[in-house]
Amino acid sequence: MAKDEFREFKLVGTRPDRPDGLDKVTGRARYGADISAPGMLWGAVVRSPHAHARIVSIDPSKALALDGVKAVVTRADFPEGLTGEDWNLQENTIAGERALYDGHAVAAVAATSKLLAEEAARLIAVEYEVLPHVIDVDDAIKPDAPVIRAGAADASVPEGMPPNVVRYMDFGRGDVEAGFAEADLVMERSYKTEATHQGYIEPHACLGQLGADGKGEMWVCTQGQWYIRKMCTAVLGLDASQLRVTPSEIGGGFGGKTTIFMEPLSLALSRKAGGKPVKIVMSRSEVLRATGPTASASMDVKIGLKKDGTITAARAEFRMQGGAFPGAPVDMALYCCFAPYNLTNVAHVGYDVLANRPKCAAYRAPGSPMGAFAVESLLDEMCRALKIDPLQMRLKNAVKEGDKSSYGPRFGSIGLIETLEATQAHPNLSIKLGPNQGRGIAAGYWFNHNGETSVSLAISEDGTAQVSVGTPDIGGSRASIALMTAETLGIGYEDVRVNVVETGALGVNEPTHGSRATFASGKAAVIAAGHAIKEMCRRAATEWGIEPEAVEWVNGAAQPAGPNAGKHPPMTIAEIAGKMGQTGGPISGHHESVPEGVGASFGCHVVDVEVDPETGRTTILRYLVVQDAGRAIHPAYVEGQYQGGAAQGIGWALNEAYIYDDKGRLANPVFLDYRIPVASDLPMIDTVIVEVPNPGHPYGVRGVGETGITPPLPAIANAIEDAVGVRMAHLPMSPATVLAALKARG
Amino acid sequence: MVAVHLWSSLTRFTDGARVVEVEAATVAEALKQLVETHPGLGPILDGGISVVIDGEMVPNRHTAIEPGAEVYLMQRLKGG
Amino acid sequence: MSKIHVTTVVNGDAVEFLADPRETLLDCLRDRLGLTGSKEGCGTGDCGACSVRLDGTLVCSCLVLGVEAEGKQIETIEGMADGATLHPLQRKFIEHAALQCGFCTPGILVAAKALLERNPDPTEEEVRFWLAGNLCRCTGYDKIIRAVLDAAAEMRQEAA
Amino acid sequence: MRYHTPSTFRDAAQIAAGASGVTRFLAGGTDVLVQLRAGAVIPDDLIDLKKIAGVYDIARTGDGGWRIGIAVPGIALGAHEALRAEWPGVVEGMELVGSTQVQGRATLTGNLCNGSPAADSVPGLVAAGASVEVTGPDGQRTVAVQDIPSGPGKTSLKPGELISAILLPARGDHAGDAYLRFIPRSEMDIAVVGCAVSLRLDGDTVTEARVALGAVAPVVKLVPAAAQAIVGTALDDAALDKLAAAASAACAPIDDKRGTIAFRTEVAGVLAKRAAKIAYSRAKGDRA
Repeated sequence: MAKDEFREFKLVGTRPDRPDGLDKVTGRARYGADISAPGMLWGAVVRSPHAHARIVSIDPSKALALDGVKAVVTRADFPEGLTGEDWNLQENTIAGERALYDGHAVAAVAATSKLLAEEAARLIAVEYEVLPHVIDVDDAIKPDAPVIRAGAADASVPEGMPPNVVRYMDFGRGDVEAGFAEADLVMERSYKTEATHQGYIEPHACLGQLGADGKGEMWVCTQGQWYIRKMCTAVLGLDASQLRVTPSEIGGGFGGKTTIFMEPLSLALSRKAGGKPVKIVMSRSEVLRATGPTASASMDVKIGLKKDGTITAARAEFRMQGGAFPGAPVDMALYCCFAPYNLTNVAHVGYDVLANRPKCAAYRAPGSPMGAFAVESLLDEMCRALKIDPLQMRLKNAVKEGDKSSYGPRFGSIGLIETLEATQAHPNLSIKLGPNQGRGIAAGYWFNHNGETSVSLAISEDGTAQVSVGTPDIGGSRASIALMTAETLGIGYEDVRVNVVETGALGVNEPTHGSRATFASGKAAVIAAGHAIKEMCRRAATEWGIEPEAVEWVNGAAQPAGPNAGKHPPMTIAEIAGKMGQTGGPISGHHESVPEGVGASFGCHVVDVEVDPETGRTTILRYLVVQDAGRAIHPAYVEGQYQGGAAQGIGWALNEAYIYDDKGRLANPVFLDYRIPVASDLPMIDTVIVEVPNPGHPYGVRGVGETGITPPLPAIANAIEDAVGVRMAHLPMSPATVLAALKARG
Repeated sequence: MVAVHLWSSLTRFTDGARVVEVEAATVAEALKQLVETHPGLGPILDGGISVVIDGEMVPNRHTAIEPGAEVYLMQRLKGG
Repeated sequence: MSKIHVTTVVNGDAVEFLADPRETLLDCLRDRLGLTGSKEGCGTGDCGACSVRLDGTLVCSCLVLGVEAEGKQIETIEGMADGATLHPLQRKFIEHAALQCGFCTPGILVAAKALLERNPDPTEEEVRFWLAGNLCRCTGYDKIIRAVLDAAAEMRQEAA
Repeated sequence: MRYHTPSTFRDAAQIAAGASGVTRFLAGGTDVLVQLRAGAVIPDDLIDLKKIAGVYDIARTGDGGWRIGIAVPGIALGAHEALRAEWPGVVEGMELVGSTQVQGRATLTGNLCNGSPAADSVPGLVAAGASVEVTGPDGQRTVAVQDIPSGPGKTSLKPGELISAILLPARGDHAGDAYLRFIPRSEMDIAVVGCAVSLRLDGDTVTEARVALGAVAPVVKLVPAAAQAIVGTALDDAALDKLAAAASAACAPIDDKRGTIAFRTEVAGVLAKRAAKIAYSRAKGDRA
């Protein structure tokens, strides 16, 4: 299908009501905790109160003595011999010899009511021998730090590195020292960011059932039902195809629901309780203590800049802890941190370090916000020192199509320059600021991702269409996929129903992650619709007695392609569909692939703040997000992604952080003290959708979900310096830290 | 010949070479040859990597590599 | 533990259920009455996803015991539309794309309805502070605030 | 857990006095239910006070003060125009407790009995010179509000005793009060520091003052030295600086997840100044 076929759109780019809107404003939509089953039990999880402890014994006898308690599981109920990431997942699901962080699951119990299960969990006696722990990444990387797991380092780690370093990487090109020598100004700074949580409002919830025959079912809130299937069956030693996983509506994920936590426990409890379904719903405190925060980071950056704004060389060394397991996104942070800039001399070094914290999960552009905080902060400080306009500096160094990325490969079509130009043109930049007010700017980047994708489309008897996708709808992807499908088929938006289906209904799909749902499922749906169109053209051709190639599809109908094909009135999709039983049977299309043609997305944010010099409080006065969407299929939900990403970044910048006490226990596992932005913290968030179409997608889509969380961290730090002249190098920039910086400056 | 660009810390396994030339028509062949000539890369490649050809992330190991193409190995990418 | 018999009115319908005195009103609505539109996001009164009206007052149903519902009138998201006719707030939320995942939406709608009954012409700031106890992690609140203000304007016009 | 709904305070006191396990009184429930749900405190006996007559009333007392029922939620307190006109600082302290939803339930009495040094409604009551009526198995007594908290999460109430009303004194003329707190966000946080100031003027001169600080010591603290700093002044800059210094000097805070010693000490002074200015302008007749 030629791209140019779609220059004029009927539906793409419009803002219809989302298909699941009615269910979601009436309370009918069913989320993870909203389903119950006949004979259902409730599960509860016993969690370690220690950051690091040997599990001496687990005595469930008092719990099992209660009437209505049906099963208790421990690690002994799980198979041995797993390796690699399967072992990590199993160990994180339920602790083996040692509890590795505060909140690590140690046992689980199923009972006939929620209250009874909670009471039984309190009665399971666990004896611990407390071991030394380590929390901070700079402490964890010391040679004499408590060892989280000997032998966890992979082949990338050279001999002689500290014991908690489990992955090491360095890469780059050119000669950074020569580059620094060419610069008019070379600066080197260190930065830190604390761990934050995705903070989805819906706690993890699942309803699992598993029989002694190894066949099971699960209802669960997840970004990816196939990931749940693959991971649960790996952890439990089952055949993947025997577990059927149905995704509920999902109350936010942001990457945090791309993995498993208590799901295998519900299956193990169910099997032990004779196959009765077991529902487990996490409390908020369990969510914060035991599910995917992001990594915390300690970063050194050195940059050389000429007076004309040219970056001559750049070097980044990042250390990140992602909990007690390998997987901190230090690689992604390094790849993204210099990505907006066309560099000749660049070097990156990264360490993935273990600490006694929960296993980090993906969080919106994993790694990119931390790296951007360091690099974009330093660039701003240097522009200030050389009196260079920070936007001009970025334009001067901005990457464009064909440039080599900082991490190696060349960029395809990208829209950074267009994004920076749109930023420059925005009226917010000419608003005058008052005392103690400041403006900050920063750029951000995310690759975007494709992933295994399987979509099936079927034409119904009345000429409407249903599309089955495997990517749960978190932020309006049903609407965008329906728009693209309807546009392709030439039918109405309301004539398409997009269903997010269970694992039994399609081939394997990766989750809704990597900003891929509208790109990948959308592209597959368009290709599937093309197959259905081809078939419908064939049916019309047969009816008319002409060659299929002589039929074209226009406005939802088959018609002869030119005068030589004969005079036949167009045959509409409804007419073709109505007769499909007599013309060869059902009409459908499907597509399976890892779709190529991912388009990266750059963004640029501008924030105006006011800082109270007496209390250190930062108020966001104005916020602007400019980002390349390729093409916005449903602009309202593109704006929603921009605004939501900015809000999460603002929270990360100002007030969100994992706070541990001296025993390594999470001190703030409630929304009262894990401070995500509330409605009164934020202004309206202005958006500009830049559209540099992605040639790798039939409608030009780039993923838009993730980039937006990246620039706020440095943009706000830059605005604070502009307002009150202090440079904040450690997130969060809470009132106490800003006030302390103001006092220290005197 | 196809030039495969490695990240620097892999040079421990390639006698210091950041770019390794291989005779390969597909991604799978390129990876196989890399491990044959530099066995130390085996565990890294098995651990999961992303292959980028001329700026395009190529998940399919059967993808053909045109002569003269620029091939990069990167840590495995996904998202949140 | 012995359960207590509770008689109450939910969305205009008389209902009764047996509650363990430790159970919250939210648990009773969801697990005893099958009204799962009210959500639990925190269990500590910090997120507002469980917002309901108790004798007209906006409360977090996770901070009310089920047994306290005895003899009261309760309104939940399930009672917000008038049959098939959506409340203007519900329509405006769809129209303005004021929801992404939709999990916080029922609580926000119930809270916003209580606001507009008290104050039919709120400022942006008043809406933001009234809804400060309703956490949304997806939207950055922008479209939520716009939807509430637009619904208020429409309702004022209808009333005039 | 046994759930009780006594119809008099005397009955409530007797149930509590006769109970052997963990007992909790239920007024608004916004602390009790959180602790119950978290499994932190699961009472053996829960005594719901909301069926007692008069607990939702706000009534003028014979001496021109106010008697506030123990179940009056923040939203009702805030809606009481006459009370707000006389004691805006007390009312705004209560209104800062939690969200709109929490305001539908949370009460002055519960906020006080929870024993938190950061309780937003308590500094205003202390600055106002408020007292509480305490009912026990053996009768009633009146206690100054500042004597109720005895440490974080602790009160001076004896077993079987409970608060049966909050009592505010008569406001009198040319007087005003104000409460300010500092939180990291704009809403929904626990006070990092709180400060209430109540004062009376003769012309432009402050003749009486009470200053109370929250979240800077194990209990809400009345700071006479801070009051002394502004009595006899027209709240000029020198007096405000002295007030701030006295407020900061009275702080004995801790470092915790919500704030640091240095920050609390510094900001206590900042808030004292700002609250004093508001109270002063209210005493002058401004209704903001």
